[in-house]
Amino acid sequence: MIVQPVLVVAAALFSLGIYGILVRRNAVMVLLSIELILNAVNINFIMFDTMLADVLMQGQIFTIFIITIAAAEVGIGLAIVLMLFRNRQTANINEFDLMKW
Amino acid sequence: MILPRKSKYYVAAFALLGTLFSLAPLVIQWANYSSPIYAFENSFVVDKFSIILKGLFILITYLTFLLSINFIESDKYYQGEYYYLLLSSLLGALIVSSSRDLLTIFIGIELASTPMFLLSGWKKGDRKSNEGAIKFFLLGVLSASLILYGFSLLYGLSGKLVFSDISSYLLSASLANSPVVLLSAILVISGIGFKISVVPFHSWAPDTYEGAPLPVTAYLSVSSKATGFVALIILLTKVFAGSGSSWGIILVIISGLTMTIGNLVALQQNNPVRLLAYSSISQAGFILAPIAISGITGDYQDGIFASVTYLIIYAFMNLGAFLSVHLFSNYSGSSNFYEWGGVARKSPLAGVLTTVFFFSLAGIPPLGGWFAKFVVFRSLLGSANSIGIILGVVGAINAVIALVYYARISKVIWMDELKSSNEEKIFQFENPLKVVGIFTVLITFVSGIFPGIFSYLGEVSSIFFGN
Amino acid sequence: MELLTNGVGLSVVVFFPLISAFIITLIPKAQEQLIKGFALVSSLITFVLSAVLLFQFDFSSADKLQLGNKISWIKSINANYEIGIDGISLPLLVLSTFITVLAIIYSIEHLPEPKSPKGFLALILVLETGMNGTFVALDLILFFVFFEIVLLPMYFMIGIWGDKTVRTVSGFKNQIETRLYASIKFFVFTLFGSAFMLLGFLGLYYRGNKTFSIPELIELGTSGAFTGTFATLVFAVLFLGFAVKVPMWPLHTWLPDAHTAAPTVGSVLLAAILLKLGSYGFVRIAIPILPEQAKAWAPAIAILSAIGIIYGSLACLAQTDLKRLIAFSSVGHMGFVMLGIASLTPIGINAAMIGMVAHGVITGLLFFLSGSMAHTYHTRDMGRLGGNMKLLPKTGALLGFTAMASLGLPGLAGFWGEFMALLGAYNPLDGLNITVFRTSMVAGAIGTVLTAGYLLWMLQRVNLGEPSDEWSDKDLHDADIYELSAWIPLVVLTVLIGVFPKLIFGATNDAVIAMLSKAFGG
Amino acid sequence: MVNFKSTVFAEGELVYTDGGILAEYAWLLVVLPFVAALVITFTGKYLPLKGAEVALTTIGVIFLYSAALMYLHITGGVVNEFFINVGSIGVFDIEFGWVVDGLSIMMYFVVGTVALLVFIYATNYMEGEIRYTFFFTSLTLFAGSMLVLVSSPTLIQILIGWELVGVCSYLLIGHYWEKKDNSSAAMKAFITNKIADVGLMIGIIILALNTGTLRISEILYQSTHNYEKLSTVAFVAAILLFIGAMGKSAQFPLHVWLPDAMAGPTPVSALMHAATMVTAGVYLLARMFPFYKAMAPEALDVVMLFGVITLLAAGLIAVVQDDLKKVLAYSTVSQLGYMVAAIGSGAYTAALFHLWTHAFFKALLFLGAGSVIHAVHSNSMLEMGGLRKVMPKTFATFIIGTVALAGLPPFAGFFSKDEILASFNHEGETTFFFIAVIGAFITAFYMTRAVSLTFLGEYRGHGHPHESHNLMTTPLLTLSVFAIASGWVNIPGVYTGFTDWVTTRKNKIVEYHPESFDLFALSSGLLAGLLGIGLGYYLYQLQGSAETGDDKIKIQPIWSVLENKYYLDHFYFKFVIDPVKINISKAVDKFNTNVIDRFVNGFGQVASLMGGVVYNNFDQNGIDKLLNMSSTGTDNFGGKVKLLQTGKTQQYLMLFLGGVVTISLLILFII
Repeated sequence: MIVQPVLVVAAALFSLGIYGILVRRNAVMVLLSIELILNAVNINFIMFDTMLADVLMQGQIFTIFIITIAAAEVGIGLAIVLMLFRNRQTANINEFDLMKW
Repeated sequence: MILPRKSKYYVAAFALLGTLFSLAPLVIQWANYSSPIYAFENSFVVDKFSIILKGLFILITYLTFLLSINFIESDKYYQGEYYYLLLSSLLGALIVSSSRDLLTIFIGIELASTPMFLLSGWKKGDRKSNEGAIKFFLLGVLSASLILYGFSLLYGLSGKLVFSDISSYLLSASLANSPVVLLSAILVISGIGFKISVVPFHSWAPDTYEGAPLPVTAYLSVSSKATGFVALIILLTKVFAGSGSSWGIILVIISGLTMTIGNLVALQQNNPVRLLAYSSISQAGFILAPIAISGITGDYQDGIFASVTYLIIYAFMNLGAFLSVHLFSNYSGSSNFYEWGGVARKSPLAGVLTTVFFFSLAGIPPLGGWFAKFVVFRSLLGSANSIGIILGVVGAINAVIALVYYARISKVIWMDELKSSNEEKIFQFENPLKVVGIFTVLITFVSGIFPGIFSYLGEVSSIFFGN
Repeated sequence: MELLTNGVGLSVVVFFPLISAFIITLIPKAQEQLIKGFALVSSLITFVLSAVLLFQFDFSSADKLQLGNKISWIKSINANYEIGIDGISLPLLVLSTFITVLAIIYSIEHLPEPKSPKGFLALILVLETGMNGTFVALDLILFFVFFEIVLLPMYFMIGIWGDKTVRTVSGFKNQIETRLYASIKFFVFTLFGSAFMLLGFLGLYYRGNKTFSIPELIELGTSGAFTGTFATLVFAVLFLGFAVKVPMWPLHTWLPDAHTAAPTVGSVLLAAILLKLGSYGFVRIAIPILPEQAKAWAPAIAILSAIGIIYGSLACLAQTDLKRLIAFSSVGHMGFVMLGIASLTPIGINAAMIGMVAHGVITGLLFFLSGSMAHTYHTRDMGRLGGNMKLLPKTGALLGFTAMASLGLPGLAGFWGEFMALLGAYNPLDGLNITVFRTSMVAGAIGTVLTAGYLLWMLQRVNLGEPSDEWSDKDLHDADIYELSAWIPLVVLTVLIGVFPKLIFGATNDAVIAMLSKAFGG
Repeated sequence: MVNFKSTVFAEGELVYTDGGILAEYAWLLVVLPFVAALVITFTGKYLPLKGAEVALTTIGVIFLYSAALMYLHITGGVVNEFFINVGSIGVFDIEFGWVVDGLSIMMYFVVGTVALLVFIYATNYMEGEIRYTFFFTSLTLFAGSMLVLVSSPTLIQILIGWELVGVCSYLLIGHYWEKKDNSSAAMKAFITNKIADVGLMIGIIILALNTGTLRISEILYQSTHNYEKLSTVAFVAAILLFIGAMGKSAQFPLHVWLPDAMAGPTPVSALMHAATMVTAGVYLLARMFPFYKAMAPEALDVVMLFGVITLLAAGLIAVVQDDLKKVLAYSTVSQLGYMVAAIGSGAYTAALFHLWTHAFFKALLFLGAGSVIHAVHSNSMLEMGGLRKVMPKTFATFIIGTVALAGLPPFAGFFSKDEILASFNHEGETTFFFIAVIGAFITAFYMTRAVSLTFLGEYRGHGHPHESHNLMTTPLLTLSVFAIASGWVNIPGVYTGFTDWVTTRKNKIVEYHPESFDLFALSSGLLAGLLGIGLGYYLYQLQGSAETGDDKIKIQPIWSVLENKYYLDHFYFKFVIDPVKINISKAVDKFNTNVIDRFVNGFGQVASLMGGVVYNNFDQNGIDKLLNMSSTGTDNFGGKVKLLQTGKTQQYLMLFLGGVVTISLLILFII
């Protein structure tokens, strides 16, 4: 069974997410790139699960949990972004520097 | 939540009672405790460590509620949700403290932190609050995802989720120091490092603290930090016990940096909340130090003992400090504590409380802080290890530096002249807050004069945990 | 009297002031008289009790630790509530309770601004607990706690009731009120010292099979448990902790500022008792536990003390501020004390003990006088004072007397400390570098001349001569009954100790000899 | 606690009594004055005579007691010493006590007598002066301190008395402290003595540590039985003790304080700075004489040298003084020089004998001078003259004093000075002998000058001076009796009771004592005295008058050198006092504030500065810089730097991940 390529894909997704976090200005996009990371994690879990032929399917269970939590977090995140947007008419995270020192 | 808005204050009363009652089972458990009880395939355990920390979490939450009452009623905030969210965060903390597998602990952490994202942005109209929330949220999620990545690697390596299995597997396969394990350890440390806000994962803390409503900030700086530490302790000693020598060094460096940078930056602050934020960063450095050293020496028991004792004492005095900041900033309406000249004379009680808390944080006997610092130094020097001693010296110097900014506040409120704008204002010190103040100040004194009690808690937790 | 001998008595002496301080905080602000009365009574009770203990104390075995007790305090780190007194700590304990009474008597009518008897007296009593506790503690952690407890009250005394004049401080950009600068400087300096001291204690704890008990550690130390770099480091940090408190040159710079800024009573207590905590620490902890290190460090200490003596006296000659002058004189006098300690001989350390007491009494009185003069004249500038003998005859006469006592006039208390310290320094413990010690002795002897010089010069500028015109129209009040009743006892004590030093030596001698013979094999 | 049976060493052939009750209670001598001083301080103002009566009764008692002791002693030598232990320190017993033997009894008597007369004199002299009561307090205090000193059986008590008399002289010299000069003079006296006391202190320390005791008699015992440990340090100790003596007994070059001390009231000068206090040094040397003799004969030579220098130098200065009291002061210095030199030459008795006679006639002279000054309200002899007629009693007594000082038979000075000269001669110190003779000549000369300037010629002052009150003249008369007769107690070959008095001590005195008159010394001394008087009379009476007398002897530059007292004071101030008081101390203070404090504060500054740096650069926007630095290298990355240089949140994220990366690098590749 092919393991490495999948892991590589996961790693790539992970790095992609990191990249996105660092360069995207729009809060939503940043959020999405974090989702990418989470998905990388998911892929990892599934892959390992199948690779190890885990009878308990722990990896998959874990994945399900992650997906739920990710959903919840996206909800929260969007709520916060919305609130911000309502107050400042922008979702550009780089303009949020009211509090410097 | 179903109650009509006007009768929302029932919620408060209800929440308070609920939290208080939830202490009861703990007491019972403690009373007839024989040996650790495992549940759900060893993924959940009830031992003294968990009992003690659950007690701590519940107490903190209780005090936070007391702090919140007036704040919530002072403005148009959703009460029900507020308490609900705090309580669920508490639930997360409770889960963490007795979780024994990756999934449970992850759920616990998420449950503990996710509500805080919302609470930190609770002051909807306030931009600062929003900003704090978004920063907190983004970093929080990132950290969570890093932790997850680390977990996934662990799982992939061992195919287990329960700590005991993982660690035994790692030991048997002698993978304890393999790059993958170390990498996952790093990811976990960084992820949790965010929650306990140690350098360099601390940057969110000041902003979020400043933005969030004060009770939430207090909760953040005490309870979530404690949760983070608990999670860290569990993971490091249960999973990565074998590779202590490696992460030990890292944590030593981190804690040294954290103490120093936190202190030095705190010297610069004029906003009390930010000051407390940085102070709690440097305190985190102190709490981290014993664990770090225990990683190097392998004497986890001692490390846990010191850290837990510190945590318990720190929790209360820090809450108290936030309380006094809350009081004075409400009173003077200024978030620059240099404006607080002589306010202590308006309310000596508040003044005394403030003094006690801040000097306790500075670690001056007979206030609790000294013993917290003391146990840390004790375990550092006890390591009889040059790194430990160096870290101890760094800590000692930091303790002195810290004094400067802690003393500054009480200097301002006692020694400076009362501002004319504050002359006629009357000082509000609501009863719930009084309760919090008295309670925390009592604990602070007791923990300083009879530290035996607290060190005992720390000790038993360490004994029953470090097996 | 079972209760007195089984440690309860001592504990009461230590904690009664603290309790009374707490009670005072409960008394409403309005009832000033009640507050003052209560404070006075409680301090008196404490003093009387300590006097009773004085009679319970068995002088025939003054080298044994007596009237003490040992109960578990912090089990997990094996720190115990272990107390007791011997000939070394007894005089200092009584002195501290005594001075506190006088301080409170003085404060009854002469509260510094802002007048708030409640806080001030409460702080004094808390301070007393710290001081008494330090002298009875026989457990390093207990000692540390008490040693630190004194910081907070003194910090607030200086900071709140201190001197409000604004001055420029070298190295600071903008001006700062003396009291603020002085208070934080005092605090940070001392904490700096004691933070390291604590590390030293912990070092001893781990090498000395996990005990904090001073007697046990002494046993271990004298049986050579602590050696090598470890011991050197530990002694170094202990030295740091104690030397800051003494203060020894060059760690003394917090002292002049603190004294100048502190309110009268504050500087009295600071000079009379707090400085002694450091030198007491040397005698009680550093030397007996680490005798070999003490031996190794003794020459350095002697040199520093000699420098301190000369330096302090010279600095005095340059002062224009009365209180600052007296503060610097403390540096010189404590130099003699430390010189005596450094000699590590029974003579030297006895000299140090009597020196501590004498300095406490005399300099305390000097600060009382200078403080009340500063209060009367609203200035401490000796250029403007003068003819004090004419304006305030009583105060002036007492000032003259005290100055004479302070310059080590034989027949008064100050003499024994200086002379015996020199005597000890001439023949230090065998194996110590004779040359160093004799040189320091000569330096000390020259110091006595300088001391006489600046004190007489001070008298000439303050007491003698014709008063300047600016005072002619003001109505200046000479010492009132409260002041006199606070001062006269000190005068009497000065004379008594001067003509009959046995009052101190009777207690200390055996203890000191026993301690040294244990440390250095007699 | 009192130790009656103190270890008596089998020395001295004579069998001594222990003095019985009288000796036992001799402590009263010491204690009474202090009690009296207290009484005067607190009750003085309310008494009819403002406290004088208390002082007088006290001193009267002391006089009687000392007289009784004297009688007891003459009838049968008394030697006894009593110790009170006031504390043990290490091996040392710190003991006070009192010694009753020939030497001390002689001193008791001198102090008692002179003090009594001076007190009586002062009651009138000080009448109406400010601080009348305080004056008597400190005078009584002084008497007490002096008795502490002379009654001391231990070195420590000597030191105590030593400094106490110093303080009393400080108080009394500065009696008129409204004038800065007076208080400065007082300070000068105190400091000069203090400097000398350093010597004494160290000397005592050395002796104590090398003999293991502070008891004088035991130290002397050890020295006469040449203990090894003591002999090694003997010379140093001896010199140090002598330095102490130089201070009190105003030996060159530490004599500078004595002339200034004349700022005090005249009775003070008479009692302290002529009769008693200044002889403390001589007393100390005498007390320790066996030690010097047995262990440090070289030191004795040094002592003698300084003594001789002093007697000549001071005498010369006395010639040029215009202030009557200053003349007497320098004469005192010079006479003290005689005594010290005598001790140095090993003539123990001679020195004490001169101390004894000198005490009386010098006190007489001072009191006479005081009476004159009281009358003319000036110290300067240029404003006197011709007082012979108006003040007959004063004149007569003054003349007696002068002759006694000049050393003409049968007056007291003749015998004592002759004995000193004789012992010089016997020791073969020819040079010193002749210097001493010249000294005698100078003494006679300046005294004649003083007399003629004061009493002969015409009155040059203002007002109408008149004879003083009986209370002042009676002491003069009494003293003049002593000035005549006190010499007769020690006439070689006739009656040498004095020798027996002062040599009856616990420790045997080995010294030279002339059995008969040494005619050579006698004649040369006498001749010198006569010549001096003759020359003085010739210059100031026969040749011209008192006014023009000085012109004849104004030989430059010697005259100005003498007028400036050999520039000693200039030297001290220019090179010792001012540098210390002004330059060095200022420098130290500067050092304190500007170096140490600056360092300390600087530390704090640095801390907060670092805080600022960390805060601004690292904590808040350091990441940009960090990226700049890391990125400038590579272009493709540099392009994105622009995108990366963004606001806060992303910096935080960046920092976060940067942290992770660094840690991973650390842990994976370094550790």
